Amino acid sequence: MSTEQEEIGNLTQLLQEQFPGAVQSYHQHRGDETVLVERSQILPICQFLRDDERSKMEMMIDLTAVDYIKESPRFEVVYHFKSLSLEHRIRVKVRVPEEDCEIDSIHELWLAVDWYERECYDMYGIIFKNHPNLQRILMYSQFEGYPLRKDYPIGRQQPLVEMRPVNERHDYGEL
Amino acid sequence: MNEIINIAINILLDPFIQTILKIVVIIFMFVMPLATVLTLMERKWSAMIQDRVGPNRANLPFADNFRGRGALHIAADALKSIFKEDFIPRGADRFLFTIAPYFGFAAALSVFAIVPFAAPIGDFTFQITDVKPGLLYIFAITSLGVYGSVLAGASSNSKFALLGGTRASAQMLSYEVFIGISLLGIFMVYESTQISVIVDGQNTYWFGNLIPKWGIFTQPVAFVLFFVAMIAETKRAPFDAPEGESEIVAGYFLEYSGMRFGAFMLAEYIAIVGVSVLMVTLFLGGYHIPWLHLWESAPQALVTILQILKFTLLSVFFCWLQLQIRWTIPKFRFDQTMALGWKKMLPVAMANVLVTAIIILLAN
Amino acid sequence: MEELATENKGQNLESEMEDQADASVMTIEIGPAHPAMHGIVRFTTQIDGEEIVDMIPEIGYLHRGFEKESENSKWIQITPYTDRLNYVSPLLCNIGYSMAVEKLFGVDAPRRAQYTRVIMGEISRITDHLTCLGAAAMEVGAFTFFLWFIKGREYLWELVEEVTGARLTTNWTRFGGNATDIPDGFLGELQERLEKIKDILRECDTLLTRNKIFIDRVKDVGVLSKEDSISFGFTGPMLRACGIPYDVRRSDRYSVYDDLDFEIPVGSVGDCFDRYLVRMEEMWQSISIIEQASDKLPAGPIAIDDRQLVLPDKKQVYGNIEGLIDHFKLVMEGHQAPAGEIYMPTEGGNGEVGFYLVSDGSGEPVKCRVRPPCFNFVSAMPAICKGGYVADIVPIFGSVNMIGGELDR
Amino acid sequence: MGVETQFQDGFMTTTIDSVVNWSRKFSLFTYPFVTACCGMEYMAAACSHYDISRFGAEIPRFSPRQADLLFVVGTITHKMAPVLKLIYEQMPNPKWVIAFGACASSGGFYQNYSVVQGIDRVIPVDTYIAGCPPRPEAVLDAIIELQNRIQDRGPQGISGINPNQEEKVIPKARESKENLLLSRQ
Repeated sequence: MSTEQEEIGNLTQLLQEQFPGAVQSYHQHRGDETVLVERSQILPICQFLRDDERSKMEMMIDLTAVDYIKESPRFEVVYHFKSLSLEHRIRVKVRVPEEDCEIDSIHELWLAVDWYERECYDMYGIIFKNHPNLQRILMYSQFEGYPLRKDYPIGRQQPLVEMRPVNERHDYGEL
Repeated sequence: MNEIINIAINILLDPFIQTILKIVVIIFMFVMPLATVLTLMERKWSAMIQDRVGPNRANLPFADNFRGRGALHIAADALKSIFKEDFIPRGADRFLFTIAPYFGFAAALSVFAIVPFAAPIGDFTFQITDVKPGLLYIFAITSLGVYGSVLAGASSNSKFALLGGTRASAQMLSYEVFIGISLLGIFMVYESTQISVIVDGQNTYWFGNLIPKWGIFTQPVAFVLFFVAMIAETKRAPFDAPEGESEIVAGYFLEYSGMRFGAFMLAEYIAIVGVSVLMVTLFLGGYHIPWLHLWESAPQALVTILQILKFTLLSVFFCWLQLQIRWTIPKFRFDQTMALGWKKMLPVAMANVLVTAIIILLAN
Repeated sequence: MEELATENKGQNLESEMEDQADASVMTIEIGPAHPAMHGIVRFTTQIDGEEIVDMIPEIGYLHRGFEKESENSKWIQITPYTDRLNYVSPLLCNIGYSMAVEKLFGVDAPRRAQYTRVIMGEISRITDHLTCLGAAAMEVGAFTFFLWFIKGREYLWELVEEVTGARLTTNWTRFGGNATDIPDGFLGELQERLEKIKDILRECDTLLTRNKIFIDRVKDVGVLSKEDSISFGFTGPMLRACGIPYDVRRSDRYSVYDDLDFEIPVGSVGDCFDRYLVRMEEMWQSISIIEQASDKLPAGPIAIDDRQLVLPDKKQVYGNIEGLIDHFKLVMEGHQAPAGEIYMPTEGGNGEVGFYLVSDGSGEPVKCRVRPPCFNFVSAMPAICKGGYVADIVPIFGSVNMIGGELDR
Repeated sequence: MGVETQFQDGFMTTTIDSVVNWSRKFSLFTYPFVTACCGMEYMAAACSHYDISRFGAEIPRFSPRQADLLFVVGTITHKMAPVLKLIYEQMPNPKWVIAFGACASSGGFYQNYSVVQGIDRVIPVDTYIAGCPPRPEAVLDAIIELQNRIQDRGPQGISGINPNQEEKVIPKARESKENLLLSRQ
């Protein structure tokens, strides 16, 4: 990881030139070009990545978040972009603190973003500002809490219908 | 003793009693058995097409586990439907909901009233009634079948059923038009709407005794059109958009359970038999066996039996053909069904009428 | 049936829609318990007569918490969960996940393992397309076609069972190799089965591809423009049907696909018929890939010799203290993945299946995310369906090949 | 339904009962509530190789009103549970339920916030099929098992018309799983 970390990728360089100070760190672990950028700059950076001739990211591949519960800022929103014409990828990451859990929505740039942001909100509670329809998508609206946060216990269920008691569940009949 | 026999004969000669007996015999000896066997045939034949075995496990435990290659599944289905809870959904119109299934049922059965099964012997006809309007009666009756679907869809208090009902009404009403127009040629060729006249007209020959004047030879285009239109009228695949299993679940009979659902199913199979019977009657010479009139010394009883046999066999063939079509091709989208009718079948049917008229004029 | 869904007042969609609704528009709930929805998607659809005015998809009915379970499991314990992501082609997800972890470790599986992975993966791709096309055809009424395809799938599953021990949920790959090698005589049998599949494909081709009714149902139905498809993040057959030859097997050159010669079929318009043709052609290409790979299959081990990754031989475990310790440590502590994060894209049955793994150096993943191709397709359903007929939902949804496990995870 | 409730037990009624039950067991119209992976094996069981139709159970009726047998195929999540319950309630009596596969029977290996730990927490179940997913042979076995049950007990099955029947005290074995789930909180 050490040597890879120090190499700077073409796109990273491009971003550093275009948005001085916005790139907080970068690495190329196992060949995946990665940049960690400033939270406020995410919308212009994504716009640039999509429109610039040298990056041409036509496709938003994936959007998710990671919960580093012991670190601060706690959350990291991760974007994966892919350029079909230039055949390269980039991973853009943004740190989001727990107390101010907001980030600009980039739904205007790619049509796919809409649902991915909703899912991210559903699972982590990260609010995407200006998103047109930020509602739960995988869980039901009555669900409380954000299941993929590390402090949500895996076994805590919130049933919608009354659960039949365990002891009346089986009739072994003629056994 | 003789008096009793005389009274019995007198009763039997009474036309009213005769008609009742004919109805009973035709429905219970011909239509119902064929329709019920069709339900099994459908399952077995589709299984054969699809490389499967099909139902074969229903057995009679007291009779040496007799299975009859799955024939008993018919009995199981029927009996189960009777004992299934009869459910009327909340908000449904109870009266219409209850009577709707029997409209289609009655309409499907009424077709058999004017179909002759064999040549008349003296005054006795093998036909329940030979009304003058003949085919017009069939048009009237098949329209009645629409009510079954529409009322079922409208009274169920379910949106999918309503969609199915509207689709069914649109489809059946438009295809009635094509049924009518495709048969105009038949009227012209045989110069009557009465079934017995049409059937007898098919017993004449071209070129001496070479080719019988069957409907299929005199009106080949009408044969195809009528068959297609009738399949659409019975709402069978590929025209099963009203009950389109994949988009509106079960269509107009979505909310029906138990015996009422069974009535819809049975009506469908009776309608299949009805289509087959009409095809044979109108286009394949009815009960007439071609060139049989050359054998002048034929005994009357044998001829009648042969005629009934020919009629039945050809009907079964058409039933089979409909099953084969059902399991081979995909189904139309609803608007395509309508487009096929109005944009393709209507012009062809009109042209057919025109050409027929011109040929008849020239021939005379 | 629409009662079913209204019961679950998910996102207050109904009230929202009712506000906009005018008199001629009817709102129907298609799904989740609907024959054409494969059980788990709900479309709140507004229709004007037979035409679709608006549509709101609602997913999540099969959200089984893949990511949460992964974060609470060891690396190797995640493999069975990946089987159940895309349950129509489980091996492709298996392989994708194992390759992702191998990328995280910085190792490569041996050549033989790679080749067998390619063979099994392509078998899986064929079963995926067979199921997809069969189900799609069934929903437009060609039931016989469906049963014939499932018959073909059955031939292949029996092969899969011979190698992996399971028909569907295989759990076959390991980090740095595979659990089992292919058995003796497998290649011969594979060839026989492929011939049968070819017969079925030819038969169905004559039955369906030039069938007027089928073409009417699918041609020019469900068209989405090239630009929108890209923006929606379409991958796999859906994108290729639009005419864009994007295939992860080619563009990212993973595994041994570089040594193999295959074409990427593309469509022209991007309608349901193109998707059907693309999938049909892909099956032929997969057959050709399998044939080439079995010809080139090298001898050698099926797993790398690295005690950090691969369980030792049972002989070693029972006869040798070092083997026993290695075994114990791997089983009890799990694989000690180095810290770091990687994204590994692979070509699944539906498109790009990518695994994004984050490790902090302990035995358990911090994050194991799978990039679901179906997610994008379903999010694009309103855009595709608007203006079409209600009956068009069926072939469109069939051609999308939505797989619940992958969509909701 | 009908006969069973209207007469006292006697030779006639038991004979009629057994005939009616015979018809029920060979005419199982199924409602496949397919959600997940097990659906693939359900397909396999329904298709040519294994052919569930031999038992008279091949006709899938996607309207619950017309179905006798509810096949719950695959994982049921908490989001899906109300739908499942509604479908079950929409089915007319007599009705039977088969839990198809590990997830439907017990939640399988998904013990987390979103998965119902067995559909018997939501609706009564007659027959459970083990396996993840079960092989088609297991499905056929379950159908035969259910048919025997219908012949012997008629609609008085667990999910049949008489839910108030005497229920036996249940072994405590399954509780351990609940405890496990609690411990994961």
